[in-house]
Amino acid sequence: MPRYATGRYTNNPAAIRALFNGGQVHRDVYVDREIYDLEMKHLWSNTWIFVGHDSQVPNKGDYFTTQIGNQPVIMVRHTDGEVHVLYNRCPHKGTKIAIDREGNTGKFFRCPYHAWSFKTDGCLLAIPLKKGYDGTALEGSKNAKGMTPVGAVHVYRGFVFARLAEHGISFDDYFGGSLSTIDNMVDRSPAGRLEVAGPPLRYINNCNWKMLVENQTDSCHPMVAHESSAGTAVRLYEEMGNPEPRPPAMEIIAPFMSPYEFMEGMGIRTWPNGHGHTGVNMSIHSDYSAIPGYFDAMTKAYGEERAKAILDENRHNTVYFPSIMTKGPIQQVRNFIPLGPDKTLIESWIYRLVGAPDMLLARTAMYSRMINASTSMVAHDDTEMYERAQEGLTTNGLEWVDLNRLYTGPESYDEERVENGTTERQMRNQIDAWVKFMTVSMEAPVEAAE
Amino acid sequence: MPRYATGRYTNNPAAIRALFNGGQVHRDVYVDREIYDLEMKHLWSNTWIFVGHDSQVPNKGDYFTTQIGNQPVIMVRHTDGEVHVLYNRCPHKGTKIAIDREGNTGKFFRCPYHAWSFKTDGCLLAIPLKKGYDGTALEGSKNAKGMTPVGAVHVYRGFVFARLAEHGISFDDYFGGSLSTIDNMVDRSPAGRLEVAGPPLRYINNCNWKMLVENQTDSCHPMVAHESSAGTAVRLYEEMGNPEPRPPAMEIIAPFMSPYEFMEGMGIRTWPNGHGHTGVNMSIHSDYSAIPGYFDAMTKAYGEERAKAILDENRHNTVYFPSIMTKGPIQQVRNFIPLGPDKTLIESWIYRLVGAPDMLLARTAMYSRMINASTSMVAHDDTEMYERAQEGLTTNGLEWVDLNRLYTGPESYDEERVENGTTERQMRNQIDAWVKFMTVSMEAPVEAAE
Amino acid sequence: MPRYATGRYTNNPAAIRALFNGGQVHRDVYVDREIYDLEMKHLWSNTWIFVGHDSQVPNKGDYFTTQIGNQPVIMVRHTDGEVHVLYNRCPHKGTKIAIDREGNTGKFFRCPYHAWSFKTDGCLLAIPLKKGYDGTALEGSKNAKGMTPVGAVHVYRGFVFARLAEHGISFDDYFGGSLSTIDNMVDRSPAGRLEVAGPPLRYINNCNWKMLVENQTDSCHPMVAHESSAGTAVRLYEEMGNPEPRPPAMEIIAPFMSPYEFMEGMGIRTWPNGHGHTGVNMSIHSDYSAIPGYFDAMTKAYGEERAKAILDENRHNTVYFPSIMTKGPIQQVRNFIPLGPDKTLIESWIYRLVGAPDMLLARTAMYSRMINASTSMVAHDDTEMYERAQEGLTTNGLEWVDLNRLYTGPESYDEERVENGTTERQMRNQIDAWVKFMTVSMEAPVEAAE
Amino acid sequence: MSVSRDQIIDFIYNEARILDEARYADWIALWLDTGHYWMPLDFKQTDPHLVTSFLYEDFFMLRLRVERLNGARTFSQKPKSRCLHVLNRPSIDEADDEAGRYKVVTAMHYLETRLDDQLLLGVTATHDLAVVDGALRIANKRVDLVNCDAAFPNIQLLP
Amino acid sequence: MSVSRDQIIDFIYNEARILDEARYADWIALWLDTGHYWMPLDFKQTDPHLVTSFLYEDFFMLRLRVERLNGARTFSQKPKSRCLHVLNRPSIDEADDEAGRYKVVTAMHYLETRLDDQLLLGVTATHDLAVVDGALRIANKRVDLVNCDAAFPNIQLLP
Amino acid sequence: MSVSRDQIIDFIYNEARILDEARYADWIALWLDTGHYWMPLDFKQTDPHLVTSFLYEDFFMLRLRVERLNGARTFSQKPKSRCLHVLNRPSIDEADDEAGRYKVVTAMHYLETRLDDQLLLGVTATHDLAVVDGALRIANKRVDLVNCDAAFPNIQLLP
Ligand code: FES
Ligand code: FES
Ligand code: FES
Ligand SMILES: [Fe+3]
Ligand SMILES: [Fe+3]
Ligand SMILES: [Fe+3]
Repeated sequence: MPRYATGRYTNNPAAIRALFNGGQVHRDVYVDREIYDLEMKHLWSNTWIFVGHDSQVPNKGDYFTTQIGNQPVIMVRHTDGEVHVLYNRCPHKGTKIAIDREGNTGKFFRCPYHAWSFKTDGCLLAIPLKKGYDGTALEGSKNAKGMTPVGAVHVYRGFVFARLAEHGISFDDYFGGSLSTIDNMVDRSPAGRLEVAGPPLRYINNCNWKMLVENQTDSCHPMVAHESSAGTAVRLYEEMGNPEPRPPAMEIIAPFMSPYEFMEGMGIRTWPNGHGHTGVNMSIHSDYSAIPGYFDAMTKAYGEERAKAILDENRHNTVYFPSIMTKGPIQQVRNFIPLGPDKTLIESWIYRLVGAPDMLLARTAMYSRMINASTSMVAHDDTEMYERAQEGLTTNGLEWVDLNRLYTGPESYDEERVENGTTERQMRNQIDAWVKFMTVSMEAPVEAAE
Repeated sequence: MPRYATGRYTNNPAAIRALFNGGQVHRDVYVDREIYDLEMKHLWSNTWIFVGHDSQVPNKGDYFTTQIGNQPVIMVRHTDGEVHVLYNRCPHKGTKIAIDREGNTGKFFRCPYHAWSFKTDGCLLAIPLKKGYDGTALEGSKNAKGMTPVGAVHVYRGFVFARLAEHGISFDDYFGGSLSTIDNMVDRSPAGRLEVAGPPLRYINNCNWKMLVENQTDSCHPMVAHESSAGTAVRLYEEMGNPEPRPPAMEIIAPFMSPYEFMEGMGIRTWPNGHGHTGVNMSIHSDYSAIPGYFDAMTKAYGEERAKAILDENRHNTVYFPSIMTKGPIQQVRNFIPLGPDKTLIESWIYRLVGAPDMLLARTAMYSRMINASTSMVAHDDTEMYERAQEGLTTNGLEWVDLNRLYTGPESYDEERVENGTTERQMRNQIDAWVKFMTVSMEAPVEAAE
Repeated sequence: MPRYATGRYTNNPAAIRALFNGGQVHRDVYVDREIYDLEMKHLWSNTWIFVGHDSQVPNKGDYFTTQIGNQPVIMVRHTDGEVHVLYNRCPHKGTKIAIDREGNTGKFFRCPYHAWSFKTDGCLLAIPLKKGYDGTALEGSKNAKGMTPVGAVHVYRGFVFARLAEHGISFDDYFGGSLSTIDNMVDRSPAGRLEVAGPPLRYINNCNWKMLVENQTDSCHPMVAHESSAGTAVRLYEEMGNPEPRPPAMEIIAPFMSPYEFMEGMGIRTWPNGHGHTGVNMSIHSDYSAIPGYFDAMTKAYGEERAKAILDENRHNTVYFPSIMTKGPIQQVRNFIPLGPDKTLIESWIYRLVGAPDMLLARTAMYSRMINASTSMVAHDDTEMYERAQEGLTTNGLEWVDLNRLYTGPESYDEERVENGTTERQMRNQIDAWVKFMTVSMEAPVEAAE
Repeated sequence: MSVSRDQIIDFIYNEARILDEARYADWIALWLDTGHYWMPLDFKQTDPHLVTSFLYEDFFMLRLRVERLNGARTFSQKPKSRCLHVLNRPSIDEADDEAGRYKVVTAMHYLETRLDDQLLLGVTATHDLAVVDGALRIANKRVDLVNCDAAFPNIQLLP
Repeated sequence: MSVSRDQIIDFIYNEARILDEARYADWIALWLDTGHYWMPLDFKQTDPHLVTSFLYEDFFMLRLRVERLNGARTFSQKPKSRCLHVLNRPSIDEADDEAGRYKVVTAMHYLETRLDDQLLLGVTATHDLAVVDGALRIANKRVDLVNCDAAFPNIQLLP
Repeated sequence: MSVSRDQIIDFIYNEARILDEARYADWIALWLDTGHYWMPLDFKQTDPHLVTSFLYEDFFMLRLRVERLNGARTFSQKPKSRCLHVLNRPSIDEADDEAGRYKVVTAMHYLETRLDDQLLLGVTATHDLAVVDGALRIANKRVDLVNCDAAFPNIQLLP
């Protein structure tokens, strides 16, 4: 692919659509610089993106800095108790208001350059020597409003999502039934509440963000790519004569060796707009050992039947396209932050089930470091594949990526579907949504403006 | 902004003009790659850029290598005693003739690759096996002339400036009255001469060069951005019980805490073509302690009245747009060398006042390391702002930078003006000149040629 | 030059041709990003590029990973004993099949991500859960064929070359008489066979690949650029009183100080399509001391007359445009791998003359480390020139590189010619071929397709 | 059951060398099987359980890790990574000769390379050493990254 | 009033550790209030006054510097930088046991990090140590950057 | 004709410092004129002759190298490079006091800079030292790059 933009895709929805033929995707989707820039401008502006969890900002004035796509933003708890998401940019000369990962700013933000100050909802509060602006064009300009809020914010059971675009699809229409995974994760707290536990694991993969997102529901890779870690664990454990109690690694890592039959039976569910999950019927999380006292707490909170129902749900990975993957049995969110066509930052957060025994959080913490860190053997397996693919896709012998597994004809992604756990339907579902939200705003007047 | 050029600005003066509306500047001016490349091609070619000081090359054959915009050049003292500025490029295959920061090349330059040699005015001197070029097209080609000199060179009281473009505004028309600051700086030498003192402090800021240039006359930031250094110094000194003699830091750093009233009264003067200075009536340099023997030396040289007049001038920062900032009371030049839209190299030079006591040079040296180095606390304060702004400007919530302070209506920058010390008029003056010299050559035939 | 593409050259053969006027070359050929990308797409696809030596993959399943231009490929010995060259890219999701520099893959390649497997000629062998693709569009797609082979492969006396483009000039037509150098190098083995000896020296030069290729026949630079190493060696040896036996350095490095007369008499031969060599009549390799037992072995193998003929050939550097330089007397290949317009990876291989005394290999190994390594003094001399030129060419004072030496009028490069050893004809020959293979495919329908 | 100051310092240098030379069996042999290798995520982290970490490896995980490094299908180690430690002089912060327990703190710069990539990490290692049968063993090892809150690419070997 | 070779070496290692652990009050306490911390700009610079430097800090400046690092409005340290020194073995070049003055030269690699940025500097530190009331103190410290003529980004902490 | 452990260690540190200070005449004087400076190309390379290397320099080449570094027309050293070694504590792997031969292994991080460029290399040096006339000399020196198979820019000075 050319390393410079030929303007082949800008304002060209037809060219974008031509990148997906139903079963195969053109490699430009993963490697092209112009496509990446258009993703930032369209896809990541028109969709609902994960920002953080409201327990990261429990008190008024608490803030957290992150980015939505390539846009630096601040998530802050306003004096009215609401969570706001503001562009991290001073309306005077553009200075980032805060770059600490988190902190408390009190009743207002104060720009460190010339001390313009803003309420925690972004509204301009004060300017030193304000009289210097009397009768100037600042008054009435957008800059005078203060720090610009993003297009829309929605907090769902503690999880904060935002849409950069001022107008677009609503939160409920966008996520629809997929929210059931978040429900299940939160319901697993006897108090019906999660709390963030510590900072996220942060790691860099030198690949396109979609390679990570597609991998989340890729049920045909674990027994192959993870043989080095999971397979070796199983062998080692046997060589030791299967001692009890099993080392935790056997509970967390060994299931990655589950056979194809298991993966097929596990099932995959897809929802409209690119969302979906693996582990409909059971998952590699199904056999986790019971934690003393937990079921009692759940029963006390929900009654036995409901408690059972909540805990019987064993979803594996749920993708909230495009930005995160989350789980039910493990209270984790993996946040995919694009840094370039071939560079992605992953932040892996874990949460405490309020009212549940510490051991559940300990297991989540263990899962997270065993599977997600820069130092995780399982992550080494995956990263190796992503980065090899990013380089492999630059070859010109073949220009298409294949997603045909169990694709026997035209599919509608507007309906929720459950299929064989080895289908690549969820990957197709993502690309279908990708095309939709890349093109929906492509000819809107806002374009002309720029 | 797009990371690739959409060709929105190339040969499009109207689009360039649209980036400045009088009170606000579009962020593309600071972050866009195409704009940056056009700056190198137009603005930095059409204007007079600081190259160095002739005391860096006192003897025939002495040379100094630097760059004008993104163009590597050599400043050299020719055998006739004149200072020449040549592109650092061999006409044979392009080899840089010298990359030592400075040296003496004797009577001629010799290319290290195939030994073509050139007089110190660039003229081709000799080629080994010259007969190999008899009857070839080298003869008569521009390459046969030797090392190409830049468009024009002017030495003003020791300071060497150059214009890359062959034709364009003259030195005097370009700088006009602004030269009075250089005059004052040099007049402060009883001998009326400066001498460079040591190598420059060199530091990298990850921001656009204009953020540094604008900051030079930004009188509303010190008491805010430098509170951490200047404010702490004041507090610390008080805690110590204001001991005498004051630590030098109190003379150099503490004044950065001067109140708004002081800044307002200080005044700002602007000259046409983007030049201007702070400290018309007084400045943070006003209260520097007297240096024993200096006034006597000045009086001996100039007579008491004139000496007083020279020393009563206490200008703070003078911007010679676009490339440098200099001072009177402190013999320093801060040279802004653009390395990219978001990367700037700053070289901070200091000079000795020939005939004056060493203590003045010592103070200038102290000022330079306390305020300018990579290791300077005051510089840490500023750099943090520039780099935060560079990142903040990539947000799409607001596309304009505000320069409206004390801008109450259309201004003419063609006249010299003195205003309230807190106005942003000088920043507007710079952007006005920026538009002028970005567009003046935009439709010239030379364009078509490329 | 603009750092972004203005689309000045894409699909514009006239603009490409305008970059060479017979005696001078426009600097865009060396520094422009768009030109570089077009080189990868056209020049490096339409020409025959060095891949490796078949002794690197002696056994079935042996493979070696490298790149052709910017395309990652695998050279592998297939089960039928033939050497194949495949794009290093899995047809499923693009994963590189192998990134070990070399290894043995047995009877088939297996992708590490989902275990698709391929015969060593690239043909798809198996897919786990194959039934998942029944009736899908994978069948019949190019992906179903397996790993894509490059356009064409040719093994000449052990040296493996490939052409990425499916159609184009044949191997014989492309190299023609230039193959005589490879013949001589291989004939120097009594067994008529070479064997690779160890891994290559790998070094990075921050310059365009053509600066290295042009330097290979640049006979006017050694006595100048290498004076620091060769000249110092000669002086040092004299100071020591010319002791015998001579230090090896005197045999290897000292000849770089040979005078212009020697270089002129040495002669240069050019062949069509950009190939050529220095050292027609004699070379800096001529005076290498005889190795005991070698001539006997040669005579036994070839008869005395033929043996003499082979060893009397003392060619210096032969360029097989665009990718390698090789020698006869020294069994070495220098492989130029472009990494960007201003970055080149050089891999320097050495080979054993099968049946010849070890001392010849020892001398080749010595030559290689003394002349080619990142740690070689001689290489330091050259690299300094290339990298200075890369930067010097960005200056706008002169836009053309001069290749006029002994160019007295229109030349035909379609005929083999021998000329004065100091001519730059071979460099012109290369640029002539560059234009030819840059433009030959420029308007082919394949363009439209992309 | 005490050991000399030099023996302790030598032990620390020796462990680093064993890792640099990829002598993993020897390395495992340095450990007590009750030990943990802890690389905290949070600055000055105190709890290895309820806040996650880069590493908190029990003896099984450590064995798994070194086993994996040499596995035939460990694709992320084809080709292999290599590392080189350069240690500041170790400091024996606590010494209980009675109990034969020692706490040693060592700042080091850790270089890990693979193919053309190279990663430099600044780390501080804290070793809990125990004398068992007269020989020093690693009871626990904590490794703090100076920039623990930064984002990292793969770190495949062990500082 | 002399001290042992080991005490001197320990002092140098200890100072580096104090800086790495950001124990600035302790660090200031190591200094004689007449001392200067000098980081020359020029290669082999001899004059700290008439040629400028990266640093030529008197006691007031050093105190100001460490005060500032913890200031509530020190924006360039929100978030904070961290550093890690790895020292070559210090060399005691001059020892005057009479006067209790020692000159110690130490090559080191200095790593400074903030957020996702990391800077590696090669420096040579020259300590003038003085024994005062039986304790070693820093009379003067000179730090030479191996590439003093290079351009640097912010260096906010102290090698 | 034996020497103390400390003398050997001091010798290694001293050689690195001599290189850092570009005292090349002193450095040459450390060598026996029969010695070779070997920097292998291949990982764990055993043969310096039939496989090429980065360096396999006899005494003449070493003298040529240091001569060249100061040459008036050594353009690649105008301006000059500088380097700084930081050594792990050297380990005396073999000591034959009878013969006065010692084998010392030292891991180190080597920084080489020129203008605004900086290169960091991880290397392991193996010194063969010999006692001649009571003084230690370098009989041979081997330097292994941790990433010997990587591609490098110019390395102009000596680790
Ligand atoms: S940039 Fe924020 S107040 Fe000026
Ligand atoms: S490049 Fe300068 S003489 Fe050839
Ligand atoms: S990517 Fe190769 S098998 Fe899936
Ligand atoms: Fe996986
Ligand atoms: Fe400031
Ligand atoms: Fe050469």
